[in-house]
Amino acid sequence: MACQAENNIPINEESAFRENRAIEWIRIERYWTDSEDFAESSPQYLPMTCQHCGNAPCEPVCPVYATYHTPDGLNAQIYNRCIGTRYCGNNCPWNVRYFNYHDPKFEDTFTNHLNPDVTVRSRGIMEKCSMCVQRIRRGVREARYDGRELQDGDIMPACAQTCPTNAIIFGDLNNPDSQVSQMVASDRNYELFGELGTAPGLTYLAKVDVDAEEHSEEEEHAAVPQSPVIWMTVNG
Amino acid sequence: MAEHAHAGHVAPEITARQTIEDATRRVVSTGAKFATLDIALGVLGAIGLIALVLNLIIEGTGNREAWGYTAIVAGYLMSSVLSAPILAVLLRLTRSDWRRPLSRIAEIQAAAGIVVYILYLPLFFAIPEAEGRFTVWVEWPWGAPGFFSAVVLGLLVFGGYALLYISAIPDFAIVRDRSHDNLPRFERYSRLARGWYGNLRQWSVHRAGLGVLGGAYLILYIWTVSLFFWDFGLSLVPSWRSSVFPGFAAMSSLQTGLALIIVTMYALQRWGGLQDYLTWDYFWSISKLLLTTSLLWFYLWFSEFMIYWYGRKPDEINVLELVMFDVYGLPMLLTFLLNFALPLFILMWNRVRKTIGGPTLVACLVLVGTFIDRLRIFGAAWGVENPFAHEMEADNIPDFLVPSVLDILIVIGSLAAAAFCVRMALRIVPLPSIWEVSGGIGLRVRRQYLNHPVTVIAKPE
Amino acid sequence: MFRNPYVAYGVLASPGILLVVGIATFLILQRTLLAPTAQAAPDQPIDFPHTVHAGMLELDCTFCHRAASEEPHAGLPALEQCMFCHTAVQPEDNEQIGLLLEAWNNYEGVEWERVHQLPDHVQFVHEAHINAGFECSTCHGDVEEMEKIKQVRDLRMDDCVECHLDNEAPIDCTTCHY
Amino acid sequence: MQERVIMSDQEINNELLRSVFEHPLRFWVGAGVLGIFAAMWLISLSWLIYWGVGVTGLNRPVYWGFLITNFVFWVGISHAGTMISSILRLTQAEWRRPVVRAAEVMTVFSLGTAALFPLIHTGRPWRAVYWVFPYDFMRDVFPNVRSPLIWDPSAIFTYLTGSALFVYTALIPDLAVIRDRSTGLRRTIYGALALGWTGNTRQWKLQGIAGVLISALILPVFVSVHSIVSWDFAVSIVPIWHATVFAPYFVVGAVHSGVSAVLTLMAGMRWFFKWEKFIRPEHFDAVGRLLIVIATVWLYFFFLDFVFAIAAEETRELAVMERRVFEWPYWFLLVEIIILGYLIPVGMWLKRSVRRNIKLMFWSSLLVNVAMWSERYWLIVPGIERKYELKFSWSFYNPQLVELGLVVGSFGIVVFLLLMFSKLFPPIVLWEEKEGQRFAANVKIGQAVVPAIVKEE
Repeated sequence: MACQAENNIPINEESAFRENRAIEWIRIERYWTDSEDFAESSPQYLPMTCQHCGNAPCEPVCPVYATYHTPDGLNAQIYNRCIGTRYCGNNCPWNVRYFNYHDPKFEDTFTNHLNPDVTVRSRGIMEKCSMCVQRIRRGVREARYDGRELQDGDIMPACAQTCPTNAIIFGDLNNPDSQVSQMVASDRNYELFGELGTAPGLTYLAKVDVDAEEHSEEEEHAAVPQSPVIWMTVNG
Repeated sequence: MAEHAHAGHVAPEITARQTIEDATRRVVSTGAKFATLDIALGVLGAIGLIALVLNLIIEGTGNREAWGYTAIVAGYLMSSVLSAPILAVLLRLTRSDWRRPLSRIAEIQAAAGIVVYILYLPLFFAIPEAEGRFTVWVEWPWGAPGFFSAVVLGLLVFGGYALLYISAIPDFAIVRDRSHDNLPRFERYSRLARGWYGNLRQWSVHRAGLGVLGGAYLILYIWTVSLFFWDFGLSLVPSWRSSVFPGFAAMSSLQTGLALIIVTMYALQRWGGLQDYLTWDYFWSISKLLLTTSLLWFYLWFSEFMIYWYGRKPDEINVLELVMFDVYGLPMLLTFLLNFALPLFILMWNRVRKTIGGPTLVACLVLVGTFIDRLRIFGAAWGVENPFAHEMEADNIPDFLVPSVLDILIVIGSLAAAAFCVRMALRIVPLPSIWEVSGGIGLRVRRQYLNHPVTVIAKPE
Repeated sequence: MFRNPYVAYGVLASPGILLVVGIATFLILQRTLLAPTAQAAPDQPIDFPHTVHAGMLELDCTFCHRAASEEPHAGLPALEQCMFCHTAVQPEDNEQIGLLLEAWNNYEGVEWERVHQLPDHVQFVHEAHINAGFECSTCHGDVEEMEKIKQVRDLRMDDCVECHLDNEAPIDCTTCHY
Repeated sequence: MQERVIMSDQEINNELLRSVFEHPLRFWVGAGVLGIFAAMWLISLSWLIYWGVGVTGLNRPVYWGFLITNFVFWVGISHAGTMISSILRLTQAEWRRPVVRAAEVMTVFSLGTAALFPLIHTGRPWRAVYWVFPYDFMRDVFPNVRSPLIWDPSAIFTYLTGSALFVYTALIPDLAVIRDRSTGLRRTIYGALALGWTGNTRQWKLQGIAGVLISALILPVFVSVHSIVSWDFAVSIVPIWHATVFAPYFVVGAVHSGVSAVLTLMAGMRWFFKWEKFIRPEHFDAVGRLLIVIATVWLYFFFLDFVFAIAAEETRELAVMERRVFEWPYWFLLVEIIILGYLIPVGMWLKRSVRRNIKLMFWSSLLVNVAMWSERYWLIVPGIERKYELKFSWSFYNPQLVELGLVVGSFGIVVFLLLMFSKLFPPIVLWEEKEGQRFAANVKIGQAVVPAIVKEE
């Protein structure tokens, strides 16, 4: 919801979900543990958003550079460049690229609530999590006006800001003292589809289960994600 | 079909009688012209056999690396001697006229099939089971991969001999009929000719038999090469799953088969007294095929390379490192030059194709290139420590497979043995194929077309 | 001239002519499809004279466009802000100020016509440029001399990019497009 | 056995130019019916562009569907032209003569149609100017040459230019014939197009050189086009698509469907224009034999692709394979592909009497193309429906009416264009036929009279 509001994502109607066309820059995937007895199976949640791969499969296939890698390490989508071949969407293992099949519809009362810093995407283009690049730009600018280095907490994407349990953490991986750098160094850290070699900028921490004996192994789908990613060049 | 005789070249008029004389001379004559060569080849072949047995005793079948070079030379011989008859089959199917003096040369290579089979036997025991490793056999319960390969390879070797034999029956009959002065030979060839009199029914059965057998051989060959290269090459390398690879192997084998034929043609027209039969236009025709296969070689190779290189998955990059860039980088480069780049740049000139030396040179290059290529493929595969892992790790890329002394002896011995088999077959089977060549002579007339004298070649349906 | 009578026909389709026609078509298309973004200066509901405010009175741009140095969008002043001065400054004979007062008294807004129309997908951040020390006139021209505001600068993407290159500003796509 | 009829040049001209100079009722009916199909295509297109890609059955992650399938299919069909004319010209196969132009023209039209489909598929085709033209107007942002989607238009436009040139070079002498037989404006136009052809020795020599040169030069392009189309899929990391066999497999598949389409076209032309004297059973026989080989190679690659997908035993590939083999409609398509694409037609072609039966050849070649269309669909769509293990986003694809309209309409478009072409230019090359007559001779060998053909070198 925070993401929808921050990034001018149109309201997904029921039909959008039915047709598998809903646009949700971050979605919570729900999986059930394998169990015969329904009562014993429990849901596992996996937040899924653009992984901002360092070596992204979507980037080289775009014929017009509508998606490319920024010097900050973001995987950016340039809406006005996009022509809608949708190849990037095919080539994304995480299925986190969304296509605007229709023009976005906002309730009348909503139109004045749109974020002026984010383009409203029209029909026919791809979009995806931008890691709230408008917030990053603003944070960088403000730090520059103050003449200081960026610190943890200067920039926070909408999802990380809203999450009540701090399950999503954002920060500068280049800074060894940042919270994310320390968490990435943890044993629990893993990449989703790491074997593809895409170097995701977003990694997950495996869940530490309290019933330690049964589930001491890392479970891929039982994960508390944290999203560090961004090694940031402050002069930007 | 008629062919416009080229200006400045007058095809030597050969009569059917002359063909019979030429083809049977080698079979009839008792004095061996190249006895020393034959003996040397035989001795080398025997040494190779001994080395093979020694290797079996010393290394056993447990150590796969020790059998790498056996796999290499088996794959190489399979690609060359067993693929050569394909040309005869193909040209017969398309009813090309220029096959006539060539088809026997192609078929006679299959005489060395037995060497491939002998080399295969230890591999049968050395190859790990299919279950648990990545292979086309997908958890097949038993017999895969060794047993099935043994069966199809056996069929193929047998098919090669059958093709050679059936195609030679009419010629055996001719030898038989000309051997009334020599009783043992007469009896031998009577048995071989199986009561051939050349009546219409025999001919139609012969034709149908050759057609069916040839088609079967072609399919069997593609299948066997695919299978052998799958099981003994590709699937031993973890995460090397290139679906075009069997196609590549088959294509590369055809290329090698052609090259082998060209080299044999050269030898026969230079030292074998067939200069009237194997004139430049046969080299010209076959070198076009060689050029085509070289281009296809590159195309299929590139199809594989492209996908791996662009896909950039780490396990694929590791495979590329192993078989193309790092460990077997130099063999890859040499193969690329010898099998594609040089053939292309030499054979793309029509004037080169119209010589005898040009195609022969390229054929030699291809023969060497393919050997290096087999070294790359099987060397990489048999040097892998753990084919049961499904992915290759970057720090686990095997080293170059260095041959031991026994390996070198096996390689040399097998090649010599193969050559020896062909030499022996040459003493029994008339060459060129009398019925095909003289049949061609019957379909040929000289005619005047506008202002040119042309040779008209009729094409029977 | 032509010994071959059919050559005359053939000339019609000669590559040279095709080339000339092709180039001409291309040039015409390039000119028409890629016209500058600058529009004719629109009429505003109230003729706001920048010549008076910015010229004679020498008011600073940010006096009215307050957000320019702090926010991405320079912003238009609210009517309230006009009324800072115009509660006092109310010359009788100026009907334009009369329009302003009318709107103010009726609790209506003034629907200003937008002059500098950047496409939606461009995020031009005013604060960054002002804080980097650029004058407003760099892009907006000498508004103090304009009776009616018009766009003076091309403001197409290559214009932005060239300026960024000249000033060693980033030209990464996400600088402006997000 | 050749059923050649000896004809004079005059007769050949008269017969073959009938399509240009006569307007039988058949023509108008044909044009009308095909026009309806073409109109259907236009309506579907307008519908799609007006309402956007939302009217298709695409979703996330099934981003490519019918339109891309159709693109691949038509690029495939376009491979016949070069296969027939360039390879057969270089190898001097005599039976090429009546089919070369029809095949080449089909190449041009089907390739043009194919090229439209990716553009339509984006939903906003006017924006393709960034994509297709490697020219940047002012922003210093050039297309991304690393993307297969940039190789695509380059290859397709090269191929299109090449084939158009190919058609045109071969057309020049025929245009001169039409020019000489017409008057007024028509004479002027054809005269301009004939580029001053008088048929002297030098012109014929140049024409011959041009033909051989373009044939040789277009061959690499021919192979590259469908390879590149296949790489659109194969270089991606979608499990089933990422296969090294794709390039040769697609090319052979393309030739399979393309040559079958030529067969269909030959039968159609023979029936529609009553050219029994030119398009004879012996030609069907030859194409049929060629097709057996092509189909078998195709099956081999099909098999390789199939087996390797299973052999990987990766959850990813198996998930897609499970859908492809066991789930509706893909299991049905798989069976259909094998039966209609190989077993039935090749089984029929093996018999010589079938190869010489024009009706049977017509229907069997149609079967092949039905199968080949399904094959492309079967290859492309399931892969993205079951992409990777994140089952949460697995999806399905329900093609909608508008996509069907575009697909069916595209057939109408291509055939309509072919018909229009035959109205303007002779669809069988006049001079090739005449040359064929010159080179044919009945030779007496021994006691038999054998039809023989003199070959050039």
